[in-house]
Formats: sequence, structure tokens, C-alpha cells
Amino acid sequence: MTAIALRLRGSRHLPVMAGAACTVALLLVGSLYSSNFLSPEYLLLQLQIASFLGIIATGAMLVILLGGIDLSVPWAVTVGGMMSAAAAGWWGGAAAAFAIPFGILCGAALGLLNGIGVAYLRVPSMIFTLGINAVAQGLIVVHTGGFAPQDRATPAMHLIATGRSLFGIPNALLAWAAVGGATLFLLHRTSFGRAVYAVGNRERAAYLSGIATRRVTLLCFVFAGACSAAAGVLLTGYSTKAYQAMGDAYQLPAIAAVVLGGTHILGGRGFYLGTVVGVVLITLLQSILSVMQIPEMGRQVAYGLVIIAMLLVYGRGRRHAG
Amino acid sequence: AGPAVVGGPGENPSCFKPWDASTKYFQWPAKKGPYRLALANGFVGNTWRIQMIKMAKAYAATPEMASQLKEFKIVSTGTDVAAQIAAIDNFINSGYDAIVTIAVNPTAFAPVIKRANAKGVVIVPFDNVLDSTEVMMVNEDQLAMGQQSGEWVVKNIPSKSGKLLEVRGVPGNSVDRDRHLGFRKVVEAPGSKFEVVEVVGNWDDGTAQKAVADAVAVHKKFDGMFVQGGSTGAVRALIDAKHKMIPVAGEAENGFRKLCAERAKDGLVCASLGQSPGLVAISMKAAVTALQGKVMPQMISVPIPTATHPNFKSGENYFPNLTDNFFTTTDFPPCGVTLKATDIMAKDEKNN
Amino acid sequence: MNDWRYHLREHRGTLGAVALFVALFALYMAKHPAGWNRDVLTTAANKGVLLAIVAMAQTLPVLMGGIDLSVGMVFVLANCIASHLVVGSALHAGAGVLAVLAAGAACGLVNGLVIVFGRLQPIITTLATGIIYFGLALGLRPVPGGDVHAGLADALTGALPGGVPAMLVVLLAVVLVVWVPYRRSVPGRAALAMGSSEAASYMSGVAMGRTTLVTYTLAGLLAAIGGLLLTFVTYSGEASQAIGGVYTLNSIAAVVLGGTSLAGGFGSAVGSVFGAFALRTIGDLLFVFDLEPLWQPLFQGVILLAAVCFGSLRLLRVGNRLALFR
Amino acid sequence: MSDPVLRLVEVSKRYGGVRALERASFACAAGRIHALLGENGAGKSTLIKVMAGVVQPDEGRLLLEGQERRFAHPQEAVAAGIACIFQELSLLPDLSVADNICITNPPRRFGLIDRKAQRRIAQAALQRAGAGDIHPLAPVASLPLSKRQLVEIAKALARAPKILILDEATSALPAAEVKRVFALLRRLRDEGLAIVYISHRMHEVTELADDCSVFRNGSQVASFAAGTRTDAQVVEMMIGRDIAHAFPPKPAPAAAAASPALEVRGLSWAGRLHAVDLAVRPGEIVGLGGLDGQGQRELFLALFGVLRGVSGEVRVDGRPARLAGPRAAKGLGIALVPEDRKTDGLLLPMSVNDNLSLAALDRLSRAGVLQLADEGHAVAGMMRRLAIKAGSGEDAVGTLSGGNQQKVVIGKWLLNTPRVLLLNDLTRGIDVGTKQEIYALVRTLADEGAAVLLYSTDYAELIGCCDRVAVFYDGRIVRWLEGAALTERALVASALNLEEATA
Ligand SMILES: Nc1ncnc2c1ncn2[C@@H]1O[C@H](COP(=O)(O)OP(=O)(O)OP(=O)(O)O)[C@@H](O)[C@H]1O
Ligand SMILES: Nc1ncnc2c1ncn2[C@@H]1O[C@H](COP(=O)(O)OP(=O)(O)OP(=O)(O)O)[C@@H](O)[C@H]1O
Ligand SMILES: [Mg+2]
Ligand SMILES: [Mg+2]
Repeated sequence: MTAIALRLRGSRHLPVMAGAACTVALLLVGSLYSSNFLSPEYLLLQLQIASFLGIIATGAMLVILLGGIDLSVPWAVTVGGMMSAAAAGWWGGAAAAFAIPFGILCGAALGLLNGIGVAYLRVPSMIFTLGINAVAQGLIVVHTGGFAPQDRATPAMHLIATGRSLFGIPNALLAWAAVGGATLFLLHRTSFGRAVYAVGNRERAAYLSGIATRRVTLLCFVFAGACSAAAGVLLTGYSTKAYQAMGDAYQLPAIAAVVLGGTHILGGRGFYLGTVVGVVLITLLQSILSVMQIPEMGRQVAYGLVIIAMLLVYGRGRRHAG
Repeated sequence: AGPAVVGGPGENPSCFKPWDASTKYFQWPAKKGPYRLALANGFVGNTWRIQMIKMAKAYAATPEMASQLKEFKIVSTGTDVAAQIAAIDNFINSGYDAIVTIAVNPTAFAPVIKRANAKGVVIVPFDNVLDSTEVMMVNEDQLAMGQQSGEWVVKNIPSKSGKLLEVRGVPGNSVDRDRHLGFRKVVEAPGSKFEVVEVVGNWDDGTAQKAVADAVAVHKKFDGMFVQGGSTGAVRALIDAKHKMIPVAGEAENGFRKLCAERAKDGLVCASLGQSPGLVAISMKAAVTALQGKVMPQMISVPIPTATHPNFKSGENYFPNLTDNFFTTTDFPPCGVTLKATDIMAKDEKNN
Repeated sequence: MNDWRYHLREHRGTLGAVALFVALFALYMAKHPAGWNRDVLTTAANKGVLLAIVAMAQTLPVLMGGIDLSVGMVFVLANCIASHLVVGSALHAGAGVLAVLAAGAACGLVNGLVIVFGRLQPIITTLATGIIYFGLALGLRPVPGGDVHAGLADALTGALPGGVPAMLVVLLAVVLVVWVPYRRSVPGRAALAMGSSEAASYMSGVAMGRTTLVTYTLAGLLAAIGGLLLTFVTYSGEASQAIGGVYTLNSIAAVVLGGTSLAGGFGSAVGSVFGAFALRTIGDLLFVFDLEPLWQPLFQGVILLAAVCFGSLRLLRVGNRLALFR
Repeated sequence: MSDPVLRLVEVSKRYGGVRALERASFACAAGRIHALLGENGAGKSTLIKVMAGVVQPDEGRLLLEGQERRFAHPQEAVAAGIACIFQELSLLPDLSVADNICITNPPRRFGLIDRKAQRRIAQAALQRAGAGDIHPLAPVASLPLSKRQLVEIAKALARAPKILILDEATSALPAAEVKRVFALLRRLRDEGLAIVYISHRMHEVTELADDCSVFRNGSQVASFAAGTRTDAQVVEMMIGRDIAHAFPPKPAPAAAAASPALEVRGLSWAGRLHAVDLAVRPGEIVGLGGLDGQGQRELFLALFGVLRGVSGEVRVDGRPARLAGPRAAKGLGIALVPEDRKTDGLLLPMSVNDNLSLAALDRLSRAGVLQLADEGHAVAGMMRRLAIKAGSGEDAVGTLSGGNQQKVVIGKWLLNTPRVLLLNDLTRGIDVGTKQEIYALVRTLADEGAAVLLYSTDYAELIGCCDRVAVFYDGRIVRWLEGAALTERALVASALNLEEATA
């Protein structure tokens, strides 16, 4: 018994399993309020909605693994949504098929700027991405104000975000699964993934091992920007339109989900499945709190307390040294 | 110093309509124009604000205004109340004649107003107004907006019972509070037996959409809905969930009205009452009029632009070719504010 | 001897921030229509000191290698408490002030306790406690309102006879009463040690738990001082998530502009004060430049980016690339 | 032996499945220097961590002056008069030397730290440690490793301890400084301190110790007065076998005609390197001699592409090399074993496997996809080849003993089959048995055609290992020593750049 406990403690699967246990507990608590929390419809809806956060958190996790943090999520999401919708407007017709890649590309471009600032100018990521966030907001304000762009989602976006195919599985979930699968492969099966962990642990040693640390950092930020923008495209499809500040609700949940998933906030350690569990956990928590009829104050306090409580259950750091 | 409190009636009452019978009247010493006018905005990152700023600029450029203004300056300071107060102080210190503003936090302006009065500067808060009777303000009646929404919902649910979904705004804001209180006052009045489920939508389409989707998934069926903002998202959630179409009282977003018109055949009935970005124009006009030494009501009530089922008319109170995020009401004929929607958001419109 | 070289090195971050601020402020003043006068200075001070104090609050955990994402929320919570308690007679208001400060310190202490005994990372702990503190603020002020002792507020937001803004004096007092003793105390240096290397601090026998508690408590206290001053500026309390978020993020930006390393171990709260002033002046530039209103956010973002890249100039001088990594 | 001041009785410590200490006993007495000997991973560091309160033992007792004690925190051990210099130094890089020296118990005035007094204390302690030239206000990060070790010693002295523990505290010090530290330790012993000294340099132990204890596999296997056993016996006790020759035999000098694998001409950098000329033929081991900090490190960094603004010419295999960075250098077949394995060589929380394959990821992957089987194979082979002692390849490298960590750093580069090896203090902290293996390994690599540059502060190593030695002084090569001329005397003399050396 203790042997199993010991193995579990050290294992990277602990956060995954503990997180899953917390998820079940959360649902059970929710079902005391309404049994509909356990209905397949509700759960599928949550998975669909979780996909948006899931894709953002995927990018956020990569950056956190590097030991950085990406605070440009809100407006990178908006840029993704606004630019893909606008592109659909500019090009129209069949060329609108390029709207989605174009939106994602715009997010990647923001990520590229982030990467240049962090990797090459060596500005702390927390602050450089904050600046890029402000710049992105400025650009979108100018864009909306000046050029009266189209902000309607294309049918393809709508289909991906809200449609269900294959046994009624939400398409959005499939999109997340694709991104997640690719990330899982990238992190654990490629030399790039190994380099990400290496840079996150100690960039100096990685550099002296002949790893192109700056390029790795740059690529992670590009990927994160692209993820945020992709989520923006999905959100555009979900709301059938892009709008200002559509990403504001995703910054903190993305970080919280990654950390609840067992990724070390200072970088170098973390397992993608943990992030998946963290995303589901945060989405459910928000949803259950949203529907329960308690005053907003109680909602906020409960949200904070539950996050801390869950971290206390399984996210505790080790003692120093030894 | 500050304005003198005088007796009514005020200038141009069809435009500057006093809030109610007890509203005071102010009169500033007349100044010779043209004037230096400023707009101290807070946040800019949403469509309403962008539209508001564009309207302010467009209105300042109309011949009527242009002749009165020597300078019109707009500054957006973000969500920090202290920064906005400092911006207003800066305008005061730099000798502007009047400042129109959307307060980040309306209760925080008492000290600024003291300083403005000391220098004879006219401050006109609008939209998010102060809980004060010492300053001239322009707004729609938020409490009434909530009440009218409530009345409309009650009227459209003949059984006077069932489950209502209320989608609230940003917590901690007085507009949210007023609309909420107005709505509740009506639907919880004796005579009707509604159960109200409340979720927070933050006046944001995405947030409202998620919250409504969750509520529908858990409660399965609602008989009516009141959305403070983010109405497009809220209705989308109903459609996505294949929820039966129900009476929805919402804001004045173009997207919402489009849906209302489109889905009327499926049984969607709507009331759309909204806060208009055009308030800025009335506020600017009020500021100039006050500087001319005319008698002005302390609290100017702007009629609530309303459209209800089945009166959604394309090109009139909604615009299929404009963005969903556009706020539909832009003109207030009694005030001579006749800005056309397409002039504001579609100046260089090609694709929409 | 060549002591001055080491002193200069120790304070180079602060000096950089001072230079940045002076440059920006000179530009601002040169273009300001009213120019250098008492009112303009007081306006700038009233706005700048709030952020400066929150940035000081942020500096303490950052020096220790941590971070406090709840400073903005403690700031808002203190504002809400003050709008209830700092009213009435001078005595009552005085007691209210103490209560506000105690509440802020308590919030900080809670952060510290969770970090030390829960062994959680500061960044995620304070992210979560920040949400809780905001909830409490919302409970106290469901809608904006309240009041504050007017005499006190007028005195602190006005100018002294000599034309010196009273807020600057408050700031100086806070620096002298909180920061300087902290920096020179054993916990203050222990915090720096922990920021420098946590493992080495542990092995050297640094009292890490106590240091963490003291540091976060002081951060909470400072944030509460900021919230109290906000109440004096606005005469009211408001539970606004947006304001909390803005102050938290800006405080981090100010800390970085102030030359403090986000990795900890190096920097000064005085640098953060000037970093905050510089940041505020960037905002003020909007006022003196005639920009298209819809271009203003972009302008601000670009200037902010340029300011944070300012420190990258040192990259040009690096001969040994290993110096780029810590 | 007089009554021991500190006694550990049957102490055990386990890390997961690894037994670091197994019913280990140890005692040391006041006024004596007690050497702790044992191969890498024998448990020496763990033992002293127990004494210093850094690690809490699973079982066993600790008696200080006859009283049973438990140290829950290093603070308590410090308060009890135990000062420890850890193998991985415990200095705070961003703080000044003075701050570091007085970190736990600074002088205070009105409750605040008295900086003037602190500076006096620091200066005195530095003076005592023979490092009066270190400025008390200098940030530790700006000091080279050897100076840091001296600061660490000063820091321990400033605590006025009763028991002083040095865990390989002189491993990075050049011989002259070691002599000074030894003199200091003897003086302290005579003042009545109990000193515990850990080193893998046998001659140091012979020279210094009064008592010796040998550890193996986490237990004490013998304890005896110094001089009662021969070196060979001691080594036998430590590693369970005898080592006949520390250094492998040198081959006959290669034909001078062979073109050099590495050729450096007129290399200069920022006033720290001046027109260095150097050529290393394949199969040759060239040593870098001289006092510490004369530019040897900079030469390595320059050759590895880390320095910017280097002038001069570098040729690898006769072709001009553009050394844009470590990546480019790696591409040319250059490998660098850095000075400080903890910060520069290893990713401590990552597994042994991941660390070993880090520099060879390009070889172990196809189109960026890791070939896990190949990787496992290569890594396991390297662990065997270097006899890396770890529970499993999945263990975090930070949990290995110091010497085994060093082996991982070497192994990481060997997986890349380098052409040119830059070895900086290669065997720091490695036990005698392993050292011998590593010397043999380096020689084999050379025989297989690698060109090796080796920097060491240990003269014996330079003499025993190298075919030729370039002695550095102030960023220049002042002398080449070769063959019979390569003696300790010559090394010392030319290191000081003395005229007589030319005689
Ligand atoms: N934190 C830890 N976690 C797991 N295992 C550890 C840890 N620290 C030490 N060990 C293991 O304990 C054993 C003893 O290590 P220790 O550092 O005491 O050896 P040592 O005698 O000091 O060796 P060296 O001469 O190489 O420094 C080693 O096998 C090591 O891998
Ligand atoms: N993290 C880093 N910080 C600072 N300088 C770096 C860093 N990484 C590389 N460099 C330097 O930047 C330049 C580019 O080096 P890099 O190692 O990326 O090799 P490269 O030839 O550009 O190969 P790649 O194709 O990987 O870009 C070199 O001068 C290198 O020393
Ligand atoms: Mg590169
Ligand atoms: Mg050891």
C-alpha cells in the first residue's frame, strides 16, 4: 500500500489522477444542486466549451514549461477572431477558406513578436507579453474603428465550434484533441520537446549543450500565439461573430488550468494530460459556480478557495534541499 | 463657485428633458464661444466605446458644433479610476471650458467636481452617472430600463409564472444594480409567480453565451429571459441548445436585433432596449448650451430607445449590413442629433 | 577605494528608472499647456503615488523570488473597507485607517501562510487568494459608494504650503518607514538571499518561513496603504475587478522598469517607485500629444514596449553570452 | 582519541529506494582534523548534511558534546556551532561577499543590520581565509569558483564554529591557495576546533588529516589514525580494489607531420586573452597550466563560441571555423565539459537519461522525432561505460552524488563522439577509482583520434595526463612544457612567470 502511495507521489501521473478525482468530486457536489450536472448533454457541452480554454492552455503550457508566462492571451484571442472574420470579409467566396489559417497566422505573428522580445531581447516574458497585449489591443481598436471590418463568423468556423459529428462528439473537442495530440507528441517524442524541458529547467545549461535555446523559445511563443488565435477563431464560430475583448475571460483560467494540471509554474516540469484535466476542472468549476444561485461574492470566494484546496491536495512542492 | 441653482424651465426641454419633476436647474455664467471641449473616456476596448468615440468626433464635426468649438480633445485612460480623475484634473488645469466624461466609477468624482466648480468648468458625466445632485448629467434611466424590460417580459408570458433567466452585467457596477433592481421589482411584484435564475454575463457576448448555455443545460427550460448586455450571445446559446424560442428582453446590439427579426418566424419575440452611444452627442450639446449661460436641468433624461417585436425594421432600427456589435440607436431627432448609423461605422465600408 | 563602483552597480537599476522617468516627465512637462505648476504636479502625484505604492508592495515578494498577483485585489479590498470605516470623527477615521492597514496586512499574511505551510508556488497562490479578496470586496461594496473623512482626504490629495504635493510626502514617509527599515533588517536581507538562491539560503540557515511571512505581510500592508490613498482620491469605494487587475499588472511592469529582476535577488523598491512614475507618465503623454483617439491605446502599448526593451541595450555590451543567463 | 564532540550513531537515510546511509557511525574530536574518505556516492555528503541539519535521518542518533540533538533546520545546527561548507556551495550569487559572510547572524544596531560592522567582520574573515584581496562589496556572482570557495570558507569562519566541516571545499582551488587553506585549518585545529575534511585528493588527506574514516555504500568501514595505513590500503578499502597506476601510459609523441585537429592563431578577447597560438594534433592531450584565472577558462569559452568579439583564427581539421555559438561548435565536433556542473552542465531535476542524451538529440532523432530505442540504447551504454551509479536512468540527476553527476556531464558529450574535447577541471570531485577510469577514457578517446585540451588546477593531473602543457599567464601562453621538462617545479615556476623558470 505504502509502496503504491510512494510510487504515486513521485509519479508524473499524480496530478492527472488527483485532478480527475477532484473533477468527479466536483460533479458529485454539483449533482446535489441539480442532477442534470451528471447528464451526458451537460457533460458534452462542458467538453465543447472546455475546448476553447483547452487550446489556449496548450499554448500557455508550452510557455510555462519554458519558465515563461504569456500574458498576451486576451488580445491574441481577439486578434485571431477578428482577423479571421475580417479576412473572410475581404476575400469572400471560396477564398474565405483561408480565413481560418489567416487568423491563426496573425496570432502566430504576435507570438513571434513575443518570442523575439523574450528570446532575443531577453525581456522577462511576463512584461514583454503584457506590452504585446497592449499593442494588440491598440491594433484591434484601430482596426475596428477605422476599417469597419466584417466580424461575422464563416459557416466553417461555426461548424467547427458548435457542430457535432461522429457519435455526437463536439467538433470543437475534436479540434482540441488534434491540437492536444500533436502537443503530446511534440513534448514527449521529439527533440524539440526535450529541448523545451531543458530550457525550462536551466537555459544556461541547455545553451551550453548546443541547444538553440533562443529558437526553441521563439517557437514556443509562436505556438502559444497560434493556439490563442485558434481559440479565438473557435470562439468566433461559437458566438458567430468576433468582438472586442472576447479573450478577456481566458487569461487567468488558462494559467490556473495549467498549474492545476501539475505543470510547474517555474518551468521544466509538467505533463500534457495534466493540463487536459486542469482545463476540464476549471471549466466545470466555473460552470457549476455560475449556475448555482449564490451571490457573486460567494462565487468568487468559492472559486479561489477551491483552487487553493485542490492545489493543497496534490500540488504541494517538495521541501527545500535534501 | 459652480453653477447657480435656478428655477425651470430649462432650455430646449424637448431635448434636455429633466429627469423628473423634482429635478433642479443649473445656470452657469455665460461664456463667449468658441469653446474648448474635452471628452475624458475610460476604457476603449469594446465596440460601444469605439462607436461612442466615433460619434463624438462625427458630432463635433457637424456644422452646428464645429462653429461652437475651438478645440475638441478626446483622451481614453483605461479602467483605472485614478487615471481618469487625473485626466479630468489635467483638462481643468489646462483651461478647458467643459468636459464630458463616462466615469469609470461614478461615485469617485466628488472631489473633481469640487475642483471643476472652483474654476468654473462644466463637467457633464453621461452613461455611467454619479449618485449626486451637484453636477449636470445625461443618461437614460437604468432603473426604468430594467422595469420596462420586466414589464415587457411579464406581458409576453400570459401564464405569469414559470422560470425566468436573468443575465446580469459586470458585478459591482451601479448600472448592473439598477437594471437588476428595476427588473426584479416588476417580475417579483405580487400577481406573478416567477422563479428567477440569475447568471453573470458581464455584458459580454461570449460570457453570456456560456452562462446561458450552462443554465439551459442544467435547468432545461426557461419561459423568458432578460439580458443586460451580450444579448446576441445569450440568444445564440438558446439556439445552439435547441431551446424553445421564448420572450427575450435584451440590449440594443445590432446582432440581437438581427436575430430577433430573423427568428421571429420560429417564435422568438424580443424587446430591445438599449443604452445608446449617442448619449455622447447630447452631452456635448448640453455642455455647450450650459456654457452659453442657458438654464439646464441637473439631470437630463434621454429617452430609452426601444424596439419590440414585431417592429424590427431593416435599415431603420437594425442594419443587416452592419456588424453585429454595432449599437443600433444613433440619432436623437429632438436634439438635432441626426447621425446615421452608416455614417459612423461604415465610413469606408466595402465588404459588409 | 573603488567602493563607489559596487554601490553604483547595486543601484544601477534604480538609476536607470530615475533616468527613464526624468526623460519622460521632462517631455511631458515641456508639452503640457499649463506647464510646471502646483496643480499639474499635484494631479500627477495623486495618480502616480497610488501605483508607486502598489509597485513597492509588489517589489518585496519579487525580490524574494516570488510574486504577488493579489496586490491589486488587496488594494481594491482596502479601498472598499476604507470607504466604510475611514469616516466620522477624526478619532473614528483614525481607527478606521488602522483597521484598513491591519486588514491588508492580514491578507498578506494569509498569502504567506499558504505559501509557507501549504508549500504552494506564490504565483498561483496569490492568483487564487486575489480572487477571494475580490469576492470579499464585492461583499463589502456590491455597488460603488461610501465616503471618506473629507478633511483627511483633502489634506492628503492637496498640496503643502510650499507647493509640494502632499502625496509625495506620504510616499516619502512610506519609503522611510516601511522600505528602508525592511531593506536593512534581517528579514529584508534574507528575502534578497532567498531570491538569489533558495537552496543556498536554506543551506546557509536563513529563516525562510519567517522571512516569507514578513515579506508577504508587508506587501499586503503596502497594498492596503495604496487602497487607502485611492479612497482619499476618489472619496468612495468600488469593488472593481478591472482596477485590481490593472494595478497588479502595472505593478509588475513598474517593478521591471524599476530595474528589479523578476527572478529575485536584485533590485529596490525605490526603483519601482520611479518605474511606476515612468509608467504613469507614459499614460500622461496621451494628454499632451494630439493623437487620434482610437490610436491612443496603440501608442501607449508601443511606448510601453519600447520602455521595457530599454534594458535590452545592455545586450550590446555583453561579451560573454553566459552573462545573459542567470 | 579524546572524547568526541560530535558523534553519529547508526544513522540511516533512504531516498526512495536508494540507501544513502545505512547504519553509519561517525565521531570526531576537538583539536583534530578528521578526513572522510570514500568513493563517489558512498554517502559522505549525506552524512555531513545530517550533521548540518540539512537532511533529517530516518533513524539513528546524533550526539553533540554528549547531548542527544535533532536538527530540524540548518539554522539549528549553525546555532549549535556547526559550520559546514557544502560540496555544492551555499553562497547567494546576487548578494555581496560581506552579506554572504554575515548572512545568518549579522551585526545589528537598533535592530537593523549594521553595514559598517558587517564589513569589518567580513574583511577580517576574508583575511583569515587568506582571501584579503576579495572586495567585501563584490557580488559573489562576479567571482570565479575558486574565489567563491574562499568566501565560503570565510563565511564558515565568521560563524566562530566549534565544528567545521569541509565537503570538497578545496576542489577548485589551485595548489598555492590550497596550501594557505591548509595552514589555516591547522591553525584552527590547534585552536581546538574539530574539523571534518572530505576530499578525493589522497595527497591532501595524507598531508592534513589526523584521523581518517572510510565510507562505503553508506556505512563506515574503517576508522583509524592517519599514517597507520598506506595509500594503497586506503584505496582498497574505499573501492574494494587496488589501483596500480593512476595515469595511463603516454604514447610516443605523434609524428609532428600529422595536421592539427585544432589550430588557434592569434586568439584575443576583451583584454583577457592575448594572441594565443595553439595547435593540438589528433591523439594529443594538451594541458593548460598556470594559476587560476589566467585566461584558460576564456579560451575554452571562446573556442566553444560563447564569447562575443573574439579575434584571431580557429581552424578545425584544417578548415577555418566560424564559432557562432555552442551549437555551431557542437556541429564542428567540439565538446565542452564546463567548470560548474550544477549551473552549466546539468539539468538537475531532469533524469539521468534526459541529461545524457541532451547534447546528442540531433543524432538520436530522425526529422526531429526521437528514436526512443536508439536513445535508450545509447544512454544505457554510456551509463555502463562510465559506471554511473544511479538507482535508474529515470532518477533525477540532482539526486546523484557529486562525482556521478560529473560523469553524466562527460557522458553527455561522449555520446556526441567529439573531435575536440575541451575539459575544464574534468575530475573535480571524482574519487580516485573513477578518476583513473576517466583518465584512461580520455586517453582512449585521444588514441581514437580526438584532440584534447585539458585544464586542471591539479598539477599531478597535468603531469600525469598531458603530452604537453601550455602555461598561461595573464591571458598569454608564456611557456610550453613537454616530456621531461614537465615537472611540478617547472609548472609552479612558469605559472608565476618567474624568470628563473627559463633557466
Ligand atoms: N536528494 C537525493 N535523492 C535521492 N538520492 C540521493 C539524494 N541525495 C543523495 N542521494 C543518493 O545517496 C547516495 C549518497 O550520496 P552522497 O552525495 O552522500 O555521496 P558522496 O559520498 O558525497 O559522493 P561524492 O564523493 O560523489 O560527493 C548516492 O547514491 C546518491 O545518489
Ligand atoms: N540563448 C542565447 N542567448 C544569447 N545568444 C545566443 C543564444 N543562443 C544562441 N546565441 C548566439 O546567437 C547566434 C546564433 O546561434 P545558434 O546557436 O542559434 O546557431 P545558428 O547557427 O544560428 O543555428 P540555428 O539554425 O539553430 O539558428 C550565435 O552567435 C550564438 O552564440
Ligand atoms: Mg539559432
Ligand atoms: Mg559528496
